[in-house]
Amino acid sequence: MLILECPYCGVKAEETELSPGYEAHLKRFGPGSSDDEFNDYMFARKNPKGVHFERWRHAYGCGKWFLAARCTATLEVFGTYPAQSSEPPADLVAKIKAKRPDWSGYK
Amino acid sequence: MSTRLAKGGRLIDRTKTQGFSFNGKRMTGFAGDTLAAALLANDQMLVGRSFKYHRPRGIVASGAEEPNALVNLGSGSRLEPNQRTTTTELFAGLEAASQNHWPSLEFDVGVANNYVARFLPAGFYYKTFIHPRAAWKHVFEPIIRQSAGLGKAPKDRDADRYEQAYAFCDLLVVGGGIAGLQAALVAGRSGARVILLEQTAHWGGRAPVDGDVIDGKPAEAWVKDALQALGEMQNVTIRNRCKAAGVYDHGYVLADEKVADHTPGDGRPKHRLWRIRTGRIIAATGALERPLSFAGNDLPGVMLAGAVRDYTVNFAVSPGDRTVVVTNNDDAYRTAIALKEAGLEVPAIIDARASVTGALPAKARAMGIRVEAGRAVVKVKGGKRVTGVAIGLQAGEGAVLDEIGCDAVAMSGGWSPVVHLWSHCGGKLIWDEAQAHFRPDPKRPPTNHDGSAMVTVVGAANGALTAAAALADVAAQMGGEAKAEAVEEAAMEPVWIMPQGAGPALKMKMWLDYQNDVKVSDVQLAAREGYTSVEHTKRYTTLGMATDQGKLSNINGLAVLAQSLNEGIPQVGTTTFRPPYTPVTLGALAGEARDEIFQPLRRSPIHAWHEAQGAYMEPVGLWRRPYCYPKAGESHEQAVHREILNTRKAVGMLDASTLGKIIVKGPDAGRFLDMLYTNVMSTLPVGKCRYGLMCNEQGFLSDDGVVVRLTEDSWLCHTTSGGADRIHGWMEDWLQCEWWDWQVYTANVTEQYAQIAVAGPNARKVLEKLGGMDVSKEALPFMAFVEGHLGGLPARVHRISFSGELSYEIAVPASHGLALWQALIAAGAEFGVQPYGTEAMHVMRAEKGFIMIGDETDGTVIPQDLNLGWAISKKKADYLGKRGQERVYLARADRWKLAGFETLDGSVIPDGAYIPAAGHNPNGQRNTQGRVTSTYHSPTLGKGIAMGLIRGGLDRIGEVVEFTKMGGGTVQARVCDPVFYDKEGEKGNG
Amino acid sequence: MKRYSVFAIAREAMSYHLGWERAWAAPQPKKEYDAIIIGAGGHGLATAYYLGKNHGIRNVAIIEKGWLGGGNTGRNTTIIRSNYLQDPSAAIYDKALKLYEDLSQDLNYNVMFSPRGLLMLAQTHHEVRGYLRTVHANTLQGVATEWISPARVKELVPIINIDGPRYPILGALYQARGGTARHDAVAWGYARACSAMGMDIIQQCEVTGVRSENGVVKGVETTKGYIGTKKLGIVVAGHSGQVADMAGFRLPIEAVALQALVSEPIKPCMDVVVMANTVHGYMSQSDKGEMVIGGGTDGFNNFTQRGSFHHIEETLRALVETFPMISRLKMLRQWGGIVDMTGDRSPIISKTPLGNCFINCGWGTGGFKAIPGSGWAMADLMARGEPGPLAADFNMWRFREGQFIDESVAAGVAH
Amino acid sequence: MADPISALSGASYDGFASIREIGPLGMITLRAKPDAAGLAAAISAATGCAVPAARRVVINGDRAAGWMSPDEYLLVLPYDQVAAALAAIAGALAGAHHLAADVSDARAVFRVEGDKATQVLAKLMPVDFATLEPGELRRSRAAQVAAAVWAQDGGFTLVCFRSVAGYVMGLLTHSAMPGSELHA
Repeated sequence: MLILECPYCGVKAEETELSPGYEAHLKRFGPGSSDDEFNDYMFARKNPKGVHFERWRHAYGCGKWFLAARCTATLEVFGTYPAQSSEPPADLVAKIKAKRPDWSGYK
Repeated sequence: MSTRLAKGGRLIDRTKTQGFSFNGKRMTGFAGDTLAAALLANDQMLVGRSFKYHRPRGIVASGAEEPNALVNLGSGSRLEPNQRTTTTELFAGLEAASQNHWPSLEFDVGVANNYVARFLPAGFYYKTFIHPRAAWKHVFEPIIRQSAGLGKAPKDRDADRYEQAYAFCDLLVVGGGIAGLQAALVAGRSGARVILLEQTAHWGGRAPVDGDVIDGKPAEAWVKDALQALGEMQNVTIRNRCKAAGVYDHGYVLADEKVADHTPGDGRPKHRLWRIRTGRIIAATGALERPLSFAGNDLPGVMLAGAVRDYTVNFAVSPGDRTVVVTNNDDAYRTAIALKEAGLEVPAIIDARASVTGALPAKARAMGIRVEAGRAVVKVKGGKRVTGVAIGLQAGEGAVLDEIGCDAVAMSGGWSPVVHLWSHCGGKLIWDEAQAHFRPDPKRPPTNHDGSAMVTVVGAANGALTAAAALADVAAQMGGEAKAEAVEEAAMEPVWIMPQGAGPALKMKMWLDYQNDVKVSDVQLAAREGYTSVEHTKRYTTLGMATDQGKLSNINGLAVLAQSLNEGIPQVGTTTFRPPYTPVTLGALAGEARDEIFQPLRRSPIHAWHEAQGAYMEPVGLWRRPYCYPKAGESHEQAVHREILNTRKAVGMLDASTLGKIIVKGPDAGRFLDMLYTNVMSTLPVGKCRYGLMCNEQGFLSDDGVVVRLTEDSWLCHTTSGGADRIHGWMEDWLQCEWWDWQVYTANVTEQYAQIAVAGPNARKVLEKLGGMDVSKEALPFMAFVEGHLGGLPARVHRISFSGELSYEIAVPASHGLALWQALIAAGAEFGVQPYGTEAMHVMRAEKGFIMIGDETDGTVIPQDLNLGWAISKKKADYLGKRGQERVYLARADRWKLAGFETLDGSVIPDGAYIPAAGHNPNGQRNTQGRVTSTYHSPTLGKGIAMGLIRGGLDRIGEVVEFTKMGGGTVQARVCDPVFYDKEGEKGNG
Repeated sequence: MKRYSVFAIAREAMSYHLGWERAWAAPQPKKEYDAIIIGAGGHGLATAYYLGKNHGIRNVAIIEKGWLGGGNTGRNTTIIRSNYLQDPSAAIYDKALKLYEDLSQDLNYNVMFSPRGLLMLAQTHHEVRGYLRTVHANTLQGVATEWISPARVKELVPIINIDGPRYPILGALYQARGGTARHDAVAWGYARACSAMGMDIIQQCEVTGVRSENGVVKGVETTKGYIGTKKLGIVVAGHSGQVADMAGFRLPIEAVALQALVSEPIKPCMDVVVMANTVHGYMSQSDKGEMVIGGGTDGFNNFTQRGSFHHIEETLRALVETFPMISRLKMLRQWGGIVDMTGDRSPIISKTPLGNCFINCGWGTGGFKAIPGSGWAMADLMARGEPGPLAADFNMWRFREGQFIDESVAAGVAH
Repeated sequence: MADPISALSGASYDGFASIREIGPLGMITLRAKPDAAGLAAAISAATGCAVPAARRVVINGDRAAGWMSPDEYLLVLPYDQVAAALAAIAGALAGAHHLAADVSDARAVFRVEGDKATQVLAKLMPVDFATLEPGELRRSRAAQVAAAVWAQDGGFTLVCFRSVAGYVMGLLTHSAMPGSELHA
């Protein structure tokens, strides 16, 4: 029963107020892309046992999508940030690296 | 015999007697009794039968760990199977009945299993009942099923109600013993928000029973003061009869409050499930005593030493007149002393330790109790109750040196911390050699959302077993100063088998799991056969899988397994602790969600009218819509046909309020809709309507509806009834996460409007009668809309048609929906207006060849499959789903495509029917070439009509194909144009 | 291997059961095998068993990180059925069902397969049409299912609340051959049979790397050292992505938690298995008398084997509404497993970009019922190097081509 | 024109707290960024309130302005003044990207009143009411549906969708039954 803090309204929302949206920072491939690009966009998922970046919507609250860095093995949440980000904020990345020195990074 | 003592009993009120019954026998107890205490007070030693061998079972414990004394409590709509007598508070009129026997508790034919027990070792069923194949299902399994199970299956709907509640705190202290009270005091004084829970009705735990002295006061007085102090703190909430059942991630704790278990029928909720979110959990959950494994340790009258003490001190109940105490530790001496002080006899204390020193043994000896050191109980004598014990050397193999007559045995194999709450979210344990138990490893706690430790364990639950140690532990971990007087105790010695050299015959009589009948010999068999992982052993023998979930048996079983494998106990490890700590009533987990409030039922503004008319309603998502409006004597089918014919000939009305309505507005709204829909919406003129399709990124059709251009920069998108929230979410997803620089706002206004379709040749007349708006063909042509007032109500009227008839869809504010509906009914009376339901709508749209999301589509269909290429823009570089549709399999020419079907005999093609093709595939399955998607009897055409998908689609018009029929055979149908009615579209355009 | 029978039990009883031999050996790994299976769950063990039985490949090791049968094989709700809509699914699940029917005799180990009947309730008109479609499809697939009336549902399940009120039961899709089996026994039975064929089951041995040369697999690095192999099968539901990573490819899979629970045991009150998909819950009664209950998955990646509790509550709301008499029963134990979810919720049995390396994963919430069929098809793929008809459609490249095997289309949930 | 009918026509229940469905109330959903030119004027024109800060509701007699999300406000006003307010908003925000829609009929509004009103809501909403600040508008869930709640006039105002008004009334009634108080 996760708690994630919505970066828009500041509510520490419990999981039942949120809807999950799986992997964050996917780049969309539309017409003109190769079969591989489109396949990877749609299906190839990171699914790490460890630090993961993912989408959540504060569905029962302010309705905004946001992104979270969370460990899938311990459920520790390192931070949340707005969905209008093309990659994780640098301070969050630094915080995760400090906590998880073995982490191979966001890419 | 077990009986009520004349004096004492700190928890009972002798002025209040309470009558109850057990197996129909009238008995009495006192207010404050548990059912178990009252049964013992009435000399009811035999209370049930074990699971496998149906051996007689008596009360063994005094709390939640009880494996034996489970009863069917209550009857009828209040029957509750497997109720623990040890945690059931007695109330006047309580009815209990013992379980798992036939015909009676005293005489149970199932006990036959006991006499052939040697042929039924652990896992015997895996090795037999194999041949003949049919015998398992028809012979063996039914017998096993019938003899398994415990309590009676209730038959009735639960008469009680339940509720749930949320609570929040910084610290949740679980356990109302002295450690928990002290932890709550310390935390409360710090100003933190604290909740303190105690599972029983009483505070103080074991300390008052054990006669501890805290801060110079008797424990009882200290507890009273602590409660008062806590009660005065505004930041502390205390709650008894409330059990923390499970710890979940991020500080979420489920707690089950037994609000009215002891006052059934008083109108209060039976249970309240608390959903607590806490910063940290302080588990002061105490410890549970372990049995000792000696032959016959399962006979009624053999009890845990601590339980014997509880019954004597708390309830003034003596389990026996002559109680032999058997132990490997000093604590059990307290039981002997308490019994002696109550005026009862303790013929001997059998202590497995070779050397017995220490204050408590000295006191026992001083009271004249015989202490036998280095001795073991070789065997308990008796049948349905204890008659004596045979004594031998603990170091020996079971030679009997002496026999002692007794009617009860109090045993203690040491104490195991209750580490469940620590372990539910992955807290790890370490093995404490000195006390022979697992306790929390503070270095490996369960972690919280921020990675910090989520649970702190204090007191006996942390291995600090005495009052003095427990309070010192609280002080060390949390601060505070309470101190208990230390009573010196000598070290315990682990004893896993008694006597240690016992042979196989004795081991087959040493019970580990009382309820499931798992013995020392069974665990050894599992080890011998290679089921050496502790999980394998558990599952193979069923050790710890009974309703007590191994609270008494797990450590003993684990130790036997470790010995068998010649490994250390920590190497063998434990099984996983899973919630709940003790079982939670399913009704409490379902909470308030029953009957009317089982799920939200969405009602349109006209819902009550439909119900008043006797409409037959169908669920559509969470909505309830009229399927049809049967008149007296009409079947549903007849009603549907009447409604269709009336609409086609006169005029019908449909409550379409459930249709999704989403406003999309902004400078980039047109561009956005062009990405969302397969066709172009940016070019739609203001005042016009256009049908549109939406696909997911895979390319599959997900929703459809009419889009309305409201103003230069705003559109209104209609979605399917089930689709409004989903599509609104879909729009926001793209706007927020992909095209966040586009200037577009959306608003889901589905419920703002009641929407009513008026369809049929007389539709215009009805609207004209209402008046207020020019609805002529010229002023309001097909696929246009106007805003204004209709019949005095603010309305937006669309000329759109899903029935193929001349049709208006009128949207008014929901508050006026019923008024509009009634005005239309009144105005339409002279034109023959009748309401129609969803089924008539379905048939009429099928007659017109219109697709229905969910019928023609199923998540694998693309618009091209449905001949909807006309609604897919070829000019657009991109739309959601376009790239997906370019994939090999979706672009294939031989995909199944939409066509119409007419049966040759006029019958209706069965729902779900397939069109077989010649031959079989490599897996031996019949090849197929298509299937029906919508099939109805058309009252308009007087015959069966259908739409379906078929390889080749419309290219095969005129061909006759066969559809499968339920139960065999086929029905022949000719492929045709799917538009069956008004192909030229003259009616809708009229 | 000593055969199990009632006579063997009687014989051993005379000597206090001291004479039973190990059900499976505990060997040290050899230097090299003809085939290695990573994962000694039901699917991995069944793969090994049919490699030996059907293809004569017996120099096989099954390597297990923990204890055999300790993953999803030992933590599911034991439902077996084959009433799937899509042809490839129906084919492999029905193959599994047929093998289950004889599995106890085949393995000489009673897996307690109990074809007590399974029904899927239809509670909306839409669901009725979906299940009717399934019956038609099943008929052509040779899978016997039928559509039954509400009255017949009530007859089969007397404790059900047939009249709603919210979702009256309109009928059900019934598969009389469906049922349950004892989940642990399936793993144990296969393990014993594999061991008897001379295969090595190596428990407590974690694979840490996959070694290859020129795009062809050579062996695996493990916590018990390097082990060479001619062929490698990866059968590690829940951790497929991690092992695939070692082998150098990525899978269309996300790992999520699926939860289940049992009630305290009561006397028999429900023989058949009931699934109610409109309200999201399913329930059967075990031979011990426990009501075995399951529901939906979580919606986020999770390797903890713990799910979020609100799913349990949702399931129980649904089931208390459907079976009002369970309200006063108690939840005894709840648990979770990690399931692999693919892009179309159907499994993958496939060659991989690495030569002689094969993968079997993605069973989602439906793995237990498939075990024998999955092992059969995977063994065939590994032995011949090419998929047979059972596996062909489940290749891992189908997503790129858009050739989904989507079972959710008939409103059915792939439990 | 007939009078507008609220979802439950003013249903009420007296338990250990009192529950009343109120309305119809005028409500406008206004979507605009906080920096949209004319926003303050628009909100003021409709409600006489200042632009609410994040998660706050500003109350002005029978009018109010609530913050719903970073680019969404809920304006509450008398039912019959919505049309005029919409016109005023359109005027104030002319030229700025925004969306204003009448949602008066899409909502149901309840008042939960009495000393123990919080207890009724605590049974249904995963909200820590002890930390709910004065003037805070909390959007969350009431059992299985979306709801927004704020403290007002010694009780709470709860807003949900109109179609589930009966469900929410059922929840509130069940939760307020005498004898089921969470504490004294």
